[in-house]
Amino acid sequence: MFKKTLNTEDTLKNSGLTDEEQQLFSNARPQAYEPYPIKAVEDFANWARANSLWILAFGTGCGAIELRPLMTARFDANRFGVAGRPTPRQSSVFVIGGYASVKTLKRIIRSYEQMQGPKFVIALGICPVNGGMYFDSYNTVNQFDQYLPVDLYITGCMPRPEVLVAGIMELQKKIKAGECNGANLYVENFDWYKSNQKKVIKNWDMPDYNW
Amino acid sequence: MVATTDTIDIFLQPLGIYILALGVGFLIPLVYRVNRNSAILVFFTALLIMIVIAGLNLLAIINGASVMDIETAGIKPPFSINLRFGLFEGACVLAVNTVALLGAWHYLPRLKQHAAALLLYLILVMGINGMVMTRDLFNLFIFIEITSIATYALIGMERTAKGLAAGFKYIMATSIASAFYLLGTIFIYYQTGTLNIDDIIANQQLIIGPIGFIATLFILTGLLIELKPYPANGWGLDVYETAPGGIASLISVGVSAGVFFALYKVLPIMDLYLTSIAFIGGFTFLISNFIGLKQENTKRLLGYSSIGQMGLLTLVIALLVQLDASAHIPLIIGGLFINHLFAKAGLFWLAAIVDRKNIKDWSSIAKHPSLLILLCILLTALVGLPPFPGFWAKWELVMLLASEQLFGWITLILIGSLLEAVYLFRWFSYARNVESSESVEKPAEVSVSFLQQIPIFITGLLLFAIAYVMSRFMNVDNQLIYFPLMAGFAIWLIDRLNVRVKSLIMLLAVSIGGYFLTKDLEGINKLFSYLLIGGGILVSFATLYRHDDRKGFYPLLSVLLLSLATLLRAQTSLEFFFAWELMALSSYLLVMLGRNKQNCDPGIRLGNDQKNDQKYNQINAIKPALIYLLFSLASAYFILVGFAVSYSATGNYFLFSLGDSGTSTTLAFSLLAIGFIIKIGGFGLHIWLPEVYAEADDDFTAILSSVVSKAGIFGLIIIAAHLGVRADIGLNPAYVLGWIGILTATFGALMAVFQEDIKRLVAYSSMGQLGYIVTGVALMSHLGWVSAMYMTVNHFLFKGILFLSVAGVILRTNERFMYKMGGLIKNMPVTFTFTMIAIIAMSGVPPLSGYGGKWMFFNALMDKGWYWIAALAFFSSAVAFLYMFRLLQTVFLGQRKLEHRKLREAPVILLIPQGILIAIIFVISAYPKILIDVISTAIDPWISNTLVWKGTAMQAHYGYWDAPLIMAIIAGAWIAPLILLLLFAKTMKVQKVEQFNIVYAAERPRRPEETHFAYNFYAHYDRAIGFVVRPRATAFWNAVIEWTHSFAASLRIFYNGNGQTYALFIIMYFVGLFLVNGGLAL
Amino acid sequence: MIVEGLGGWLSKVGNFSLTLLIVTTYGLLMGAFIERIIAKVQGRIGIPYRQPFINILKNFFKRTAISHGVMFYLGPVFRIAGGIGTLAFVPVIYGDEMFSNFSMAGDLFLVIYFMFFGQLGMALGAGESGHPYSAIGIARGLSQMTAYEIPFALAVISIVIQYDTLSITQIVAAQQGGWQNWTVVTNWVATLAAMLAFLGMMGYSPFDIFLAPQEIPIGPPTEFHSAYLGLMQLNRALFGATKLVLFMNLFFGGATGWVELMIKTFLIYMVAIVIGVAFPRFRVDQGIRFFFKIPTLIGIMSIIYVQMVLTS
Amino acid sequence: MKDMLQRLQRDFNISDITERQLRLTTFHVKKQSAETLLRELRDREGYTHLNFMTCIDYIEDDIFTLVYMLHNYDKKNTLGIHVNISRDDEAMISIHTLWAQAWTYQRELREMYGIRFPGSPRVDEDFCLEGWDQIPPMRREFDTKKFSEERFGHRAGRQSEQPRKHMKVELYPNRGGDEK
Repeated sequence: MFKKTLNTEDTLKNSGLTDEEQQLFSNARPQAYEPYPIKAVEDFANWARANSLWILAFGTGCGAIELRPLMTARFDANRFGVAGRPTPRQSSVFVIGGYASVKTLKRIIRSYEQMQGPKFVIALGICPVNGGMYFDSYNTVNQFDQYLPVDLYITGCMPRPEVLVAGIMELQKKIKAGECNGANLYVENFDWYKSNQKKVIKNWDMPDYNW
Repeated sequence: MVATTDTIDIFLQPLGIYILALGVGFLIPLVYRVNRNSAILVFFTALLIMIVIAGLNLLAIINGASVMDIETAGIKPPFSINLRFGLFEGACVLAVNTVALLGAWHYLPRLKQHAAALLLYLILVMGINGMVMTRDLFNLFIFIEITSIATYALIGMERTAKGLAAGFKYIMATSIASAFYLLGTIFIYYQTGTLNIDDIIANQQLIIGPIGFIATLFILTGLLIELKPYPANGWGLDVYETAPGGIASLISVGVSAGVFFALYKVLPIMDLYLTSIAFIGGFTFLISNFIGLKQENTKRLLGYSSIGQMGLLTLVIALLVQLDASAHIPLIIGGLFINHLFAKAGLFWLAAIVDRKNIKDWSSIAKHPSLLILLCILLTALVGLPPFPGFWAKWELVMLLASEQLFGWITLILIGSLLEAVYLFRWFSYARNVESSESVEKPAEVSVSFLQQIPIFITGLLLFAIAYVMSRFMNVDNQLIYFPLMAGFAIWLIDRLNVRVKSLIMLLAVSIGGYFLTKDLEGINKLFSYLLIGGGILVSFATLYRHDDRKGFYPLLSVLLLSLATLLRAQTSLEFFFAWELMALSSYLLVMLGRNKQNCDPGIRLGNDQKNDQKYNQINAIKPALIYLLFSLASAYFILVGFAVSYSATGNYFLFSLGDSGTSTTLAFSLLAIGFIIKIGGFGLHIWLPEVYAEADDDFTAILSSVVSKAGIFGLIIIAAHLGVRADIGLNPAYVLGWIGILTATFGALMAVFQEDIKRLVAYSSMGQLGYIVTGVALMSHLGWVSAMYMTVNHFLFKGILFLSVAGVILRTNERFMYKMGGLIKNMPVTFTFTMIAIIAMSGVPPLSGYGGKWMFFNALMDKGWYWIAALAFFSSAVAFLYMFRLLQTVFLGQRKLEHRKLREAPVILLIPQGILIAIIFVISAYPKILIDVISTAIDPWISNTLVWKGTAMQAHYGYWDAPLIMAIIAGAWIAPLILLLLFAKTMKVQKVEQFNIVYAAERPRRPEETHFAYNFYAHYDRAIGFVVRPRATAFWNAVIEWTHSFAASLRIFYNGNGQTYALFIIMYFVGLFLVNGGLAL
Repeated sequence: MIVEGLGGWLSKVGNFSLTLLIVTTYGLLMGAFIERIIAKVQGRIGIPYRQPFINILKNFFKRTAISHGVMFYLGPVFRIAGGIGTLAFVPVIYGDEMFSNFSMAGDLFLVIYFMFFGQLGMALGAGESGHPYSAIGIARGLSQMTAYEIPFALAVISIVIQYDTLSITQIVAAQQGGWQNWTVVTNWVATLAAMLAFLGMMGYSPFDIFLAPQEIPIGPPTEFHSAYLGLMQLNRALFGATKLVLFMNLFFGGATGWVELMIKTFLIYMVAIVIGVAFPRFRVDQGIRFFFKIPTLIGIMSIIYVQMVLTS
Repeated sequence: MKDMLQRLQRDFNISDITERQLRLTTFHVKKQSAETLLRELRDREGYTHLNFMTCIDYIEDDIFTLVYMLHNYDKKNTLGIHVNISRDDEAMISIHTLWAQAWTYQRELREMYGIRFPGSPRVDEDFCLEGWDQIPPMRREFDTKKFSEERFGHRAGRQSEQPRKHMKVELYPNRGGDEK
């Protein structure tokens, strides 16, 4: 699936930036992390991660409206350790709320890269899968997983919060099983992802990896 | 042979002066025709011989010869005219003749063009000599006329329309005055039948009734008019303005001296008018100095100063005669007179050779060090700063007046002196003002030959010499008080050496000198000697970081530091005051050496117009320096009066007897406290402080704040010790002092919060922190004083570090506005660390040294029951966090500017003193007992020790404090989580990122300037409570200045330049005097 | 001798570690409990009790992190050192040598001043991250702190006058012997002023603008994550609980056992919570002005009250 | 209203006056007199509020029709001013001098239709699309489907149904999608 289309030098070029700006951004490549050497520790860690899912409060599309009821009395995702977090540095789950326009995609990438691993992506709705009703739009991406690794899809247009809750529980299961390693996948196929991203984002004026 | 000696002896009698003047005078036109140069030679020889005659005779009198009465025409008085040559006459004649000689030298280029000019000059000098020496009323009239005519003729030599008009007004006015005088003489003669002054004095009971009244009034008016009293003096000012410098100086000092002496002679028959004379003198002194404020014409300004000084002399002589204190005449009148004579003459000559009409154009001498130094010396002398004669005279005068309880006059004299200092030093400020390159009208450089400066230089030397002689009479430790000046002079001699060499020599000299000066001190003085001298040298070491030449900096710095040492050593209030004034003067000059990037109007408007400053980037130390001097002088005058009050009660100058002031204690304490609080920058009187700290050189600001400000604290503790504890004054002044202190702390902190300029921020912070110390001193308890001293030491430590690190930051970034910096921690980690530690020490957060001070302070406040002050102290120390964080955040943290990415760490020379101070902070923090024991020992003689130690813990009535244990616990609490974090960091991949790698709401930062939150950092705080810190004090003082200037302007309405009006004023002046003295009742 | 002394200190450190553990755990549990109560009010179930622990664990189990520099790294360390130190200087259980911690090192004044330690260090750490929101949050937080410091200082002065001591242990001792001896009864004016200051101190609504979760993403800690955040969360529980213990000691008679401590601190905490859920947020200048008005007035009255009524 | 329209007809030669709804009237005006007309309406007639401005692409007639929607608060009615501009010379006078907020609309129209508004502030900056490198997407000659497939790709396995037909099948599987 992943074809290397960019060079794999150790440093990024940050070529979208001017010379002056290049010294203001880090140009280090992201690195993959190994599981803890002790299996029990890794399992325990995964259990903790699964039970403390902090969702980045970034409504990226129409599906963002489905995230709000999660915290209400009816759905109460707090029960599962889900909480909203306004800064990507502290979040562990990124819910792509439906369609992702090119302009938003740029911000999604930036925010995703600023999250600290392990981090998980839930793609909500049909649009991230194949464009959905926006399949022929001039500014909506059709296959979201070309640009960021997705750990879980919740399809539908629009999936109701119940489905979202079910999806979150599904994600927890996957995390506990140690199957969610999207962050590493992204790092390992970094060049492929980058070339895809740059193919659609034409004014790339941010660093190649947003630390 | 014997006959020759006799002849010489006879010739060298005072009468020789006249013979010489007349003889040579009429010889000169002859010689002039033959050879011009010989005429000049003859002229100078004559003047020189006059000096020799006066000098030899004066020496004889000082050595015990009797007063010489010279009879003329071989008949005894009263039937013939006689002259007297006593001590006063001799001194006066010698001084006048010296000035005349120097003036002739100065004025030679013009004088030598006419034989008549040489002749007139000699006649004029002779006339003055005559006025001084004659004892005959009518003869006196003749000499006055001779002088007037000669003066008029000399003025007329300048053939300008204005000059001629002025000359005409002069002759008109003096004629009217002479007419008055002559009428008076006639009436006196009518009543007493004699013209001899001694006879008249002996028979003054004959001068009675309306005729006697009118007679004396006429004589008085005639003489007073010649002294140019306000408002009948417009003609005199015109003369000063238009007459050439050589002549103006002679009129100002010579003629006035003669007339003044004449007045002195006839004073014994003026008993009736003494009060009037005093008022006239005082009024003239005050008003002239007021008007001087508005003056920009150099010579007219000097004229006002002259008239003012003569007014002061008139006032003082009348008071002295009234008080029957003629024993003080030599020191007070002599001192004031000589001071005025030489300084004013020198200034007139300087004004003449520089030849800049408007004082604003004097910046053309800014590059002439010799002229600047001369100007500075003469102005300093004229204002009465040490070591010049005026200083001693002023001291004596104030002490005398205080002991007679004449505080009204003291106030008048000091206000007048302050006003005079304002316009004189404003002039100096203009002269010091280096023009910027953009300035449109750049005044041409003056070219002055060395020869031209010699007369002025000689007057300067004479002033020093006379001052030294005077100080011999003042019962002070000469070697002690002159030591700083000597050292400064010595350093000045090597000022041309390499900056490194001379600075090291200076440091060495000050160390040795300071050591010997302070080695046998004890108690509080010893403690302060560590701070002021040791600390001063340590902080001064940092001045080495600059590579530029810094002419004048090191001599002045050595004077400053050593005057601090003499301040500590002072045994008497006079020595203390001398050292205090010397300190003020040297620090003023040092401030003035500060940055001068652009010229600005050094008018004395106050205030930090930050918006404007930013806009024009005006950085200029001249205006703040002037304000600094004024506040220093005001502070010194308060201290002077305070000492005087104490002296009036105790009768001696010793500091240790301050406590015996009895009922005057409260007044003395209050006055002295106000004086010191001005120096510390207390609430309401602080406005000078931020500007001075901001504009002085960065390294000198460190010295100012960490060292020099402690002198004020020292003074406060000294007076609190002597006056507060021993005399057990009531609680009230101390309580007020406590409030002033805490308000200073609160408002200093609040003001600091809203500053954009880093130096202003630190300056306000310094002021605020000193506020706690003032309150600590005001507590008058052992714990209070220990806390005050502890905080003093701490203030020295953290302010030294802060100002030096700020100096480093400014050096590297070349910026002062904090929002233009940011992120410097990456470039200057050491400076950041030092600053951070200093700030923690300042804030009072445990475990560093600030906590101890705050803890003791709070406990002492609670002990005393000053709860409201304690609450405010809490609040202000919380507010302090705001500006402390702002300093660190906006300068060192946040976003670094692109142009700052390549900056280097501050120079090592700046870091070394900071490092030493940091080490001391840590030692004191971990084990404060070593410091507190020293402090406690110093304080114990004054207040009984109340400290309780339990192991390492200190116990107070309320609380307890175990510094080493706290240090250990906090270290443990800090290290444990650090280890935890390091352990977990091992399990992560930690990436070091750059400054723009921040969460920015999914966008990216564009420019560091936009991303750095720094400008108007506490806008919300300003919105909430900013209204309490609107610069009210500044507005108030500006209003005072504005009002004073308008008042001064309104006083000038009498001077319309019209001769008729002036004549009318003179007549009306007489009528006024007549009415005021009860003429109608007769 | 030395060994004996060392042993004494070691046991003290051990005792303190135990206190630290209990207080931190209690603080975390109480946080969860409060969350659950709020959830119940809103008709939800709310987080499980273990949730705060899991959150902290998760943060420590993060595998990547970034660092903006040394000060950024040290910020959380300063923060939690402030929490631990503050607890160390507060005696937790009255009459129990084991849980009086290191209160012999300093008095109430030390505790109040040491509270700033963590804030200052944290502020510097956040500052180095270079994020403008951090600086804004800190500027707001510090300003608000100066404001609530006034009524708090007045209240503290009032009770110091009342009990004639700065020692927390003695202040607690003076309140023993029944609820009628508690400061809240004997000096209710000071308690009122202090509890108003307490609202600001706890950072709940209406005084939570410096955290402002939406506008300036959670304020100062915007850039902190993984283990840094873990430390800060630990501190939040620990420091919050310590503040509660301090208030309990000063105004509510202290505690002679852990159960009493938990009940009292919980009730004190509920004051902030109830007011927090009931009132909307103040803007920062409004908050500052609020503290300068009525709470300050009450504080002033408390001193007058002590002087006029209690000590006359 | 009628008077006003008549006057406008006389002064500005407006045409196609249509009363679309009770309080909505539209008419056409020539491109060169449009700005003067708008100014007249704003200053004299009380149409002080610019509701919006937009554009319709009549590719068949080779014109763009710009629509300015103005509202009068006193009369509570709305005017739609239609201005036809040629697709060959797709430029229009900027009206940001009349309504400051118009620059936003004009920037959008510039991006989406490529209509030029000389002098309008920031008109050439990106508005919604960042780094757009094709012909303006709202022009009807732009084939979005083709563009989308080229740039965003097409996920294999996607199949599009006609909704009505598909739902019939879904709802009534037994009857083969027949409602009856």
